[in-house]
Amino acid sequence: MAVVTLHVDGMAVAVPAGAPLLQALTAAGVTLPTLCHHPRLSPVAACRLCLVELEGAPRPVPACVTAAAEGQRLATDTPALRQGRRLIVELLFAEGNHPCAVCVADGDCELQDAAQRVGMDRVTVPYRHPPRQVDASHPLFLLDHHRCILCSRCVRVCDEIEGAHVWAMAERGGRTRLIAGLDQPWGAVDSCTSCGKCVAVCPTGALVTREDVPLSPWPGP
Amino acid sequence: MTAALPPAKPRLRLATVWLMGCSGCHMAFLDLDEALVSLADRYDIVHSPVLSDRKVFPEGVDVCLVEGAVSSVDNLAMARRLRLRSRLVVALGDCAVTGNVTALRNQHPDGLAGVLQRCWGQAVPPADSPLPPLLERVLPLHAVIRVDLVLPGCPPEPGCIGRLLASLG
Amino acid sequence: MLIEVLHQRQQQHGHLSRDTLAAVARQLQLPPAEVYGVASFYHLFRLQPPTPHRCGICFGTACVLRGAAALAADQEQRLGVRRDDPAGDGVWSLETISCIGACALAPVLLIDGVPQRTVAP
Amino acid sequence: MTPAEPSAVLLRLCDASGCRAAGATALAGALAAGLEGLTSGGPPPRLKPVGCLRLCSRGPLLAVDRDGISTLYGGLSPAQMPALLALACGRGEPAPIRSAALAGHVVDHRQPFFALQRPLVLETCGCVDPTDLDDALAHGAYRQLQRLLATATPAQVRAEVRRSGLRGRGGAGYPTGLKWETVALQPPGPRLVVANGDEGDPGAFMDRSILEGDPHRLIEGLAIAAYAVGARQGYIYVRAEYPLAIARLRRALDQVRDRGLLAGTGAGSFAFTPELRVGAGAYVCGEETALLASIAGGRGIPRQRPPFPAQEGLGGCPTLINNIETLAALPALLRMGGDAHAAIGPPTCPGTKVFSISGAVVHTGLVEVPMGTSLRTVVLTMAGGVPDGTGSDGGIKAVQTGGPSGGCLPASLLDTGIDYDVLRVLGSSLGSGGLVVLDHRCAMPELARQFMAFCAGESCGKCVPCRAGTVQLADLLDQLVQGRASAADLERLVQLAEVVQRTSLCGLGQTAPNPLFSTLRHFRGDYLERLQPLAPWQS
Repeated sequence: MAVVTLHVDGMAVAVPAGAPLLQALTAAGVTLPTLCHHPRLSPVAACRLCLVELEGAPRPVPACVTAAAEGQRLATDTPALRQGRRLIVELLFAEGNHPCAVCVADGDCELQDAAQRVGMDRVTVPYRHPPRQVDASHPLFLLDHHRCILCSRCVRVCDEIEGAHVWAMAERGGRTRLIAGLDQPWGAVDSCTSCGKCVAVCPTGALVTREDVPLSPWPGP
Repeated sequence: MTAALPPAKPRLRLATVWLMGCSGCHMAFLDLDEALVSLADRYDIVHSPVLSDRKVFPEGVDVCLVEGAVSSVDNLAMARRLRLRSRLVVALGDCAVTGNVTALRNQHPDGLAGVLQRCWGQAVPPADSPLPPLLERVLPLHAVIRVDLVLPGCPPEPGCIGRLLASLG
Repeated sequence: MLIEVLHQRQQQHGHLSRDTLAAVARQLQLPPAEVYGVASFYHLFRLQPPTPHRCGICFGTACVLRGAAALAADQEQRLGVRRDDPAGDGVWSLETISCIGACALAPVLLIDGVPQRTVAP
Repeated sequence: MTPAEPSAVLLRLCDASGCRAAGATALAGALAAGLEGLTSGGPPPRLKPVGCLRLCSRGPLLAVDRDGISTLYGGLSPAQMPALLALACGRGEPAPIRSAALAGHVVDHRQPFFALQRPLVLETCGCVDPTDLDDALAHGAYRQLQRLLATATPAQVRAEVRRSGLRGRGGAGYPTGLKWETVALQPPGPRLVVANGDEGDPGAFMDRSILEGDPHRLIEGLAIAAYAVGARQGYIYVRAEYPLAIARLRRALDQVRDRGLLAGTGAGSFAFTPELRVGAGAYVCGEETALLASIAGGRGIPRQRPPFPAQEGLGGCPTLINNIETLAALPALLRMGGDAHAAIGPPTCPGTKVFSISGAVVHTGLVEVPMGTSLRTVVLTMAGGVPDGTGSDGGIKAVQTGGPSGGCLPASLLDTGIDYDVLRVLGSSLGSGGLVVLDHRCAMPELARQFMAFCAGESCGKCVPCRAGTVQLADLLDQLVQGRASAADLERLVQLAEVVQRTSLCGLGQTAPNPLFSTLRHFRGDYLERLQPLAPWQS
């Protein structure tokens, strides 16, 4: 295996050639907030929180999909990157409905963690407060669209690992939303195996285990 | 003996304001319990729904803690007034910082009219009722006035409020 | 092939109903969610039955400069429908469309897909 | 334009979308009926539907070729049919131009709008019947392809294109030859070529005109590209908003398939099968990776580059993606040779460029001029400036170039020679070639808001800054336009726009703030006059 040496914020680290830059960051002890990235899923570079500055590149590159190469010089904590990360997290908070105080994921939420990490003391863009829905049709799980940040981890885990293809993104732009089946209630989608992987990978409280039903007995597929 | 003492710091004028919120942040403030007494060494409480009887927001406030979001015309007027009369404004708690639960009504697809209909049905208060008219949207404090400090939490930890005031004093 | 098939089905049925989408998913052996995701992504796929008549207003730059917004507002009034509400009043609907490149005729108004020469109100 | 058959009178009727919308179809019907009813002897005049005759604002347009002289008429309706026929049959006035009934309809084709054009891409657009393969062949279609297949190796074709200095006409201005090399030099395996006809910039209709007027030129160009990079399969992606272009292209593809024109033996055996793919209404599909996703039948969602499509495209194969105009430039380029092409226009950006001119100008339409021609020449001399415009700048306030990813150049920069690099330095971009002329009634913040709303509506929704940021920017601009924003809000707006520009995944988000930035740079006053003072409780 070819190994390459690169510099992360001035620190030299060695990683396998072609490995994602995130691996180099880890080796250098740098952790950046990530929301769409999941180590077991294909990367999509959508949340733009892991952007780093790569010497010679015209614009910042996402560390989750950019391949490590010999001699690269990365900066992970410049004022421009900090400003970008903070605003992106603000945009997410403003885009959905995220009153942490009344969220089941409060204290166990990657979005909340990211906000703390980037020092978001307040959201400076106007909150949009979109009218969204809650899908409580599944016997075991709940989908609260208000808390969905459209990271697509659930779509990918269902496609790539479970193979049930329950989820997809529908529409586009600011109207993009997560759908189950043909835009059906989740509980009505037969291909769902109730495996719970989507719930496990959800970074926020959008997909959660229902607390009003006991986990057993197993209701059967 | 007296020469050894540091010069006495000037006492600070503290106000607390309750906009649209559940009063939980003020309860958290009161939960400072005996620590409130030591705060009294540093602060004069010049306006507060829980620790003062003064109805009019005074001039020359040093620190103003603001609980709640801005939901009504009165809230808005009060927010502007307190800003003009305070040196340091602190958004206290999630409603003031983010809108929080108070702002959930913004999600109604028909806006304020839909909210009133939902709450009051046929009995929507007439326009000339003495109730303060609601704003179309609930806003966090920093959306309407300049805010110097934020102390989030629902409610914030009493200890945090105490440390904040101690550090300012 | 999915987009071609969706075009075909829409031509046949006027729109893409849930049943149609389910049938397409079965036919092409694609996950229904993916089929819906694609159909809802593109502007020109209609997921609801179209009104018998449709009024389109081009929102290209030349049209906007020559009063497309006023034209749209005027048509909203005249037809009594909301812009980009596919249900319209049951007979007419009003949609804003992307530039069709007939900039010489700006502002362009299309009646049932046919560009009309028009003047801003 | 020389008539194809000097002996017979030829009526070339513009049958492109623009003229159709202006009533060309009714005129065509009337002319056809009139011709049928002709009783007099002599060779009957021939009515020929052709592609764009350029001056869309005078549509419907008809060119009458008689005795080696072409006369152009505009603003016609069936009422002029008898006079036109009389003229065509030689029974009118001796000089067609003096026909009283047509006096108001004569379009002087010696005026700068026509005289300054340098048609290469459009050399047969307007002459050739876009539905007739034989006519296209008579005008030289597929001759370069056949010549190259017989005499040149793919590497030689690539070298010629590299030497020509041709740069991609889609907007980025990337050197075409270099892109071809990148695809050709990938490890062995299948390659694909794609013609990008998802022309979505508002105010741009160059590609549509090429497809409607001369589809075989595009097919020939694509086939040449396929030969040069070693592809056997390709796609032509056309936006669904162009039904006429799609119909003509589909027909043209059937024709070449039936005749087996895209195959040959020579330096290497070659057989190429292009397929048509029709979009479904998504601006973002003009972005290369979104385009490929859409061709594959999925949502038009871009992905992070690298890898570039030239390395890993459709089905993982190296895929060459060129814009319609780029490909349509190839036949003429290869006929004249790379060096001759490189001698046209500025050395860094040679060749000709097709522009669609619209907005506040006298002459709306299509022009092809050498790169480096000044904006003044194009929008003032050729297009006539603002109607009733006065002053040395003809009443022009600015020229919008490059659509939602471009910007606005003020009248003070009218002497700028148009090319990719110069416009970029000035904070705009050439884009695909739409020029929208703005007069002094146009308020720049409103224009910026319009483009931002466009981008918000066309964002694919994948990456956060573009999905959520453009929506916020459009709202902030809305507030500003309505006079409800302060200087602090404007500062905030710029900050957010910078983040969207810097962090978005694809070109759509990265360039969405361009109209805002360029109008702020050149027309700051338009913004400042709308700001409201900061209230005392905000400061």
